[in-house]
Amino acid sequence: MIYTKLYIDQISEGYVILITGLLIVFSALLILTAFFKYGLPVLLYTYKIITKGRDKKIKDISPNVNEKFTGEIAAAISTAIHLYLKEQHDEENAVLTIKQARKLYSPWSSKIYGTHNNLRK
Amino acid sequence: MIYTKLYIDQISEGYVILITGLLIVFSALLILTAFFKYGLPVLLYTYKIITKGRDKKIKDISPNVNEKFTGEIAAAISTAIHLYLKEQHDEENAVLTIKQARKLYSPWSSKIYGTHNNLRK
Amino acid sequence: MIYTKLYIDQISEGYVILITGLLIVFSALLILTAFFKYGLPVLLYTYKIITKGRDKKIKDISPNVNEKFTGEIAAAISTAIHLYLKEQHDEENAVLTIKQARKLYSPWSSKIYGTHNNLRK
Amino acid sequence: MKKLFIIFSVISLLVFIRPALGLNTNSNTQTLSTTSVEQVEENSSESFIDEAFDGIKQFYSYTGFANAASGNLIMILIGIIFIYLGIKFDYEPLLLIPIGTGVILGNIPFVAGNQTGIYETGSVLNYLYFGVVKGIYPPLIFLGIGAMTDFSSLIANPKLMLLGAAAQIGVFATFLGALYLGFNLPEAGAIGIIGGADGPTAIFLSSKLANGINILPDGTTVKNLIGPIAIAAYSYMALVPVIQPPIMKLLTTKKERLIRMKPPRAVSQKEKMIFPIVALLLTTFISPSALPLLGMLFFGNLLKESGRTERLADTARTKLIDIVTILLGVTVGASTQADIFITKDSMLIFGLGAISFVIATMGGLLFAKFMNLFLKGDEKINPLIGAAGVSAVPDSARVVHAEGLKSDKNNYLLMHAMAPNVAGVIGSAIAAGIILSFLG
Amino acid sequence: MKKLFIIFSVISLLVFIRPALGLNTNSNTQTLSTTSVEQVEENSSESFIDEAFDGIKQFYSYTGFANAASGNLIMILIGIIFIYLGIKFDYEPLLLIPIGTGVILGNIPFVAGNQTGIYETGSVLNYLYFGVVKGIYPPLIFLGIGAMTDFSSLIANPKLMLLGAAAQIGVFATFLGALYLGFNLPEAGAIGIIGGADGPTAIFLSSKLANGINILPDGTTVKNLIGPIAIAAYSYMALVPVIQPPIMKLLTTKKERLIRMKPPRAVSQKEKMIFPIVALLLTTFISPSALPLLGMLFFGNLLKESGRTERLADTARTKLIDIVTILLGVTVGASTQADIFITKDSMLIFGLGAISFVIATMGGLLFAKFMNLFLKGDEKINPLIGAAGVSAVPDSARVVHAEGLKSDKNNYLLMHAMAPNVAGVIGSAIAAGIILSFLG
Amino acid sequence: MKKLFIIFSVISLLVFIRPALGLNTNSNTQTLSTTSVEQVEENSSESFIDEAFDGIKQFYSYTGFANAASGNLIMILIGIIFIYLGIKFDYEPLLLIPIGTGVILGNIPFVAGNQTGIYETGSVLNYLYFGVVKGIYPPLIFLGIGAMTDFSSLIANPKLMLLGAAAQIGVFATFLGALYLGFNLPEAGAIGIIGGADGPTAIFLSSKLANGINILPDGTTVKNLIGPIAIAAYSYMALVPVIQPPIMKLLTTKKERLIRMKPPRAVSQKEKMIFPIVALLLTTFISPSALPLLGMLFFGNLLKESGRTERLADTARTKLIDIVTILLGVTVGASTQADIFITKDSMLIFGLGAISFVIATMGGLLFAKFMNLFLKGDEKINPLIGAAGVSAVPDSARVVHAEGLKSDKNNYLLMHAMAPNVAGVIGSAIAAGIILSFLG
Ligand code: NA
Ligand code: NA
Ligand code: NA
Repeated sequence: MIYTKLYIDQISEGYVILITGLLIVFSALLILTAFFKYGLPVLLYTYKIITKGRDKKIKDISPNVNEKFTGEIAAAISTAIHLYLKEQHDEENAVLTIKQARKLYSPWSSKIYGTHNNLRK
Repeated sequence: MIYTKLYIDQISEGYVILITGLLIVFSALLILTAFFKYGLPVLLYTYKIITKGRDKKIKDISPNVNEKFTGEIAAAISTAIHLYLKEQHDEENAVLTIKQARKLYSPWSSKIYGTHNNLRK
Repeated sequence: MIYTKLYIDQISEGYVILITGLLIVFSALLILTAFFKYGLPVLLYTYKIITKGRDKKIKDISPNVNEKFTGEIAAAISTAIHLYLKEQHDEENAVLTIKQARKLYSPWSSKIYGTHNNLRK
Repeated sequence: MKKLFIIFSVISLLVFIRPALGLNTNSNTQTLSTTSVEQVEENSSESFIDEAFDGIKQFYSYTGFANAASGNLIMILIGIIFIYLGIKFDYEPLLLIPIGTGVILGNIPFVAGNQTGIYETGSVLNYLYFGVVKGIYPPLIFLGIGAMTDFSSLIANPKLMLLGAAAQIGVFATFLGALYLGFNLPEAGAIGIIGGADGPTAIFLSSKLANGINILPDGTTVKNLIGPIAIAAYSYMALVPVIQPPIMKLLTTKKERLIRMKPPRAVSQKEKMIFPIVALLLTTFISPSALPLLGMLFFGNLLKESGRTERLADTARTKLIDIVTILLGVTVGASTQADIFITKDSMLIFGLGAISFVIATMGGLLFAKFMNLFLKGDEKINPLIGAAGVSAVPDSARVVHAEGLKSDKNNYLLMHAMAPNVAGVIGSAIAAGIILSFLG
Repeated sequence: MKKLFIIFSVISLLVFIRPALGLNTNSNTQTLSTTSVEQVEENSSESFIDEAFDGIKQFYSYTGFANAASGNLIMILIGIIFIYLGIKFDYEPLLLIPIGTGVILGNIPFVAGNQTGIYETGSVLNYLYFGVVKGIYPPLIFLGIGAMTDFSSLIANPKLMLLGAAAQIGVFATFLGALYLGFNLPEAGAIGIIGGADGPTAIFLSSKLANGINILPDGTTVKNLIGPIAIAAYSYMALVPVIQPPIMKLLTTKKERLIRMKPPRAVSQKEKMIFPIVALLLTTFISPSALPLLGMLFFGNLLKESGRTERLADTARTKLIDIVTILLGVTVGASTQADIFITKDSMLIFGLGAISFVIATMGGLLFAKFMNLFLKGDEKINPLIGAAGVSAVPDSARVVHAEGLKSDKNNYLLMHAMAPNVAGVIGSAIAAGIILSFLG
Repeated sequence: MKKLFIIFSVISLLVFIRPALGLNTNSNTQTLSTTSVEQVEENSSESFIDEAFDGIKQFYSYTGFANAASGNLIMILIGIIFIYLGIKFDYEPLLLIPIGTGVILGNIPFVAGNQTGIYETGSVLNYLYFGVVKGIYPPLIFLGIGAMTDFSSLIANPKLMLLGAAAQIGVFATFLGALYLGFNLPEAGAIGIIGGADGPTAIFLSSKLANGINILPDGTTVKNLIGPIAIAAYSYMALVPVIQPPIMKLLTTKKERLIRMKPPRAVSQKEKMIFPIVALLLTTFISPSALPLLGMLFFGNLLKESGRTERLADTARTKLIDIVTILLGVTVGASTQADIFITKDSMLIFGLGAISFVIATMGGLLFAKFMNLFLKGDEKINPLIGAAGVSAVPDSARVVHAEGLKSDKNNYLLMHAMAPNVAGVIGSAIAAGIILSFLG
């Protein structure tokens, strides 16, 4: 009998969870819907007003930023390479480039000094 | 003396393992040999008879299947891209393509609707 | 008072660590400096004298060595491919090559036998 | 030189062919007196053949042939079928092939005690299984999924998110069904999530609720249902192309299937960047227990959309998720060790799983039709895309696309189906969190 | 077929809409007598609405809305700011975005006991945090750094190594400052290393000294300062472009800033191969406790320079370091759970951190000027590169480069700044080892 | 602004140069009364120089110079030689360079108790070593090997598999030799596997049998021989090009070396797909204890050949195996800490290792000649390829190829040598399983 009792409680609790759960899932996604339908535009508009004018950076985000590595040094190296090669690579290429570069020239050769001025970040 | 006894037992057990082991290794690889010399052809022949005719799929397996990702979503995206670009890429390319694609067009532009019919999987 | 006493000891020990630490860091990097300014040239010179003449290997190290994989088998495969394609790839390419290769020819076709002699490592 | 070699090698060869020849050179036994060696020789040469046979007999008792139970053979066959389906029909091969192989590995008969089986502590499989038991792999998979998911379709047409919610009916209905079949609450919760059609979510929830460790108020320990639940979830996900089409035909009219939806608007990069952050905050505030799943999902997506962390996103969506997929697949497969896996419970779970997929699909379809009551003109939804709400990304979206083409070979639903499809992922993660909060 | 489906689906739908309709078909309740079901029905249908409301009330108590503390909201805001800085101004995005997201994840309010929080044993975040607590991630990061670092500049101009040593003044000064503020020795040591401007080193040392586990001679347990220290270190590293320029202007004369250094000599492959081995031996002999850091750093570099192990070096510097970075970033971020993170100590640590960066920069600059007293002609150093000695690679080198260009748009200091920059990494690792030997 | 900075920086500088100057501004000691500070000052300034010297003395006692034992220096030298061999002669650099570096790391002298050494619980190296001690790394390596191995040669010419079996004579002979030298059964079994010429297999078996943990029936604990066995196995694998040629010349006639084998037949994709599954079943049924190795090996191969899981196979054969190789190599190397590594046992193991490679090679060669007795015409085998049966893939196959070319510069044996070569891998894994079943 205890089993049955327990069992009954379980079933009824089951129904509660079922209804509650569905309501919550729906409301959750409803809120999300609402936000992206109404909230977001407002947000973006206010943001635009605030950052009026000086909001170019976001646009010109490009893969090359990924060279800059957490872990730190890669960037400077690749940068150096770039300064030399006057172009952008993503991390992988940068590494390759370093390899080629090694063969082509001593990264320290004074050649490099001619190519900088127009490349300052 | 106990040590020696133990030692003696070890040596003799050693010989047993040596002989047994060699026998087993040989028989194991013999069985494998036998299977691939005689078993496999039979297997393949029976398989051919069973799946007679409708056995093209295996042949036309190509790297592109790998776009389809474990779970999940990558595929649909890449597929969409493919529908648009009318060609096959492997996962990496697909990703790249997405990047380019973003720049080229809004994936939602109705342009896409012209390019589908001849591409249905 | 005990706290203060402890505290005082800490401060004084702090100064000791400060001075000691700085001295050690400096000396450490000084030694390193010294080695690379004076030690290394000597080292390299002696090495040159010892290995006089038969010291080409280091120079002609090239990426292709990386095909050879710890784990062993890849190499033989790629090697085979190379023997066939008469050229060098890095691991990744090797893999790709294998893919293409599969389509192009059976790696076992006797064709391969014509292309070896001039390629022995 | 040559001589030296010959002598050297002959000696070392003699060491082990000696007994056969029966000769007595003990040139390399430094450690004991000749006498004792004599003993060795006799003792070993006389009874040698017998001992060798004993050895083989003894070894035979270790082999799979000696220990194979019918259950093992059945499971191995199932494993082979999984692999066959994956290769031949291309059903989710990246899941079925690792899982299938795992099923075979887990059912090779072995003698317990050699740290071989996945349930033996100290075995390699057991260590790799850790990531499943502790629910560590699923969030990492979600990280990768986030890094490869394009939520544009959802941002462009947010109302389609509700379809992802509707499909969760499958989760809760199955949960209730499991209760009726006598499972206790936590077990039922874990079983219910199969209806979410999301492998990682299913594994995550079952590892928290039905892990064979938790103790219930009434003192009993919950069953370990991770294996059956995971297998059921993944099997049915792979079978979506078989399960869904008939239901779609059944519940939609020709006319509905012909509805064309207007192309979604373009979405700005800025919106894409804001989406993961806002979605993360809203969903986890509502359902904090789903944090590991939703947190990682949107983290991955932020890495992808930030435009500054492409290299991290790339790693997350390629090598990292590949590694986790391999380990997850093979260990989940191996967890189906026959003696533990083949039980009435497993059968019930498979039954419930089938129902849950059906209900989820129906939920999505019917709710889409329901929404159409309130939508007019080109706002109307093609109810087929409701079926994509079950997630099982991206297969159900593809199925929808295919079904759409069957009715009108110029009606391309893939883009639209992606919205409920990814919403379904979010939906079941939230549902999992809710169930966990109630029963965890 | 169609019929079968309809019946089947209707039944399964009925299961869960039944209570609403209130009808009593218990067609699929095999396990109990009708009577008990009657009870269920009454018991569930009468009070059903109330119960549902209770359920929602109960669930609300689990949500973030119910449990949000002001602290959480503040931290979440900070997390968003981190992400914003990373994306908008490109300050170390590969650090700030994962950390920022982690800060959000760690501060989603949750009810304890569901294995959600990073400090709850058994939670996924807790397992991933293990690599931080045990100091396992930092050496792996260093492995990758080694595999991507080109030490040529250092080999070509060894004397610049001393600038890396000078900047360590920041470490020891901060250490002393922390003592004055009442931190005990190990805590002060861990705080001091912030002056090293090296995230991994800071995490490594604090995980050994200020981990909340070690017991002091006087019986007290050290505080767990890993979170604040790591956040401080990474924040200031990201802010180097803001912190350093004014100090540089302050401590150098226009004339000094114009100094041009002669291009470093070419470095042979053989020298590059020998460097990691010799540097490994010298530095670890002097400071053995720094072995995990320096050992892995130079191991990675050897993999890179050996020319035979490119594939290992490549993996170490790409996928491996990416994976570790993701896990490290998000867990370090999540460790800032408000109730544990927002303390007076954290504030003090941030204050000390700022000072330490200032002192370190000054140390480097002043020592460069000091060195110039002994150098003549084209040997002279441009003191700006002294500032790069703080490490914070490669940003401080870039800052130096930029500053140099401001004074003379044809003076390119990047190459030269790289030498003290990497020397700074080695320097702070050695310093960490020293502190660990004294206080570990 | 500028002023503020100067004041601020001067103050912070004063903090630590104060004692030297001896002045008493305690402007930033908030936490205590002037009096006590006075004390500090006196107490610290008077005896300051002495204390500093004590500090340095104390620190010196921590350095490697103070603790270097001759053993350490010897091992470091060996490590450098490993690296040199790897770079200069290209002997398995992907093994020797990580292991060599590991040997150096493991032998930097340190003061115990700072969690530095690989055998100190809590040290980073110790955590990474876990994968070796528990035998987790080897199966992952095998996964990658499987994903890069092309078994075509074996499928095309199955009888060559027997050569892989013959070479296992080396394993069992060495096992017996070890017994004669007084090692107990499990230790001898682990030592024997060196003859398998397979690093991962050797590590796997020794981690199960000779791990310093297992207790023998007679109560004694087995020795921890993982380090010596692994080093021996990898060293001799790297030296295969030195060890094998003389034996080949010794045991084959000029005429035999000239034998040309007919090109193997083409193998269909379907055969390649079936191979891993069947081989997995057969081998693991016979030798279940080898499941982790063989299971992963053939799993990897299935990922490669299925044609549906290329992305997983690619990850397994590149990044995953690279990561594991790095960790395995450096930790196995570091496990050679002099005080534990330099023992009579290690020397014996190296001796036995050499013998085992010789015997294995001989076994393969002689068995090839033996097979030729039964083969006629163009079926005949070039006995040289028998030497490839030792595995040590792919070097021994390359050595065979090279030797073949020496006798006939148009006889290309590489393809043919690959068959026994990979069979040797399978063979030693099976042998390992057998030994484990008997002695595990
Ligand atoms: Na779902
Ligand atoms: Na530093
Ligand atoms: Na072998």
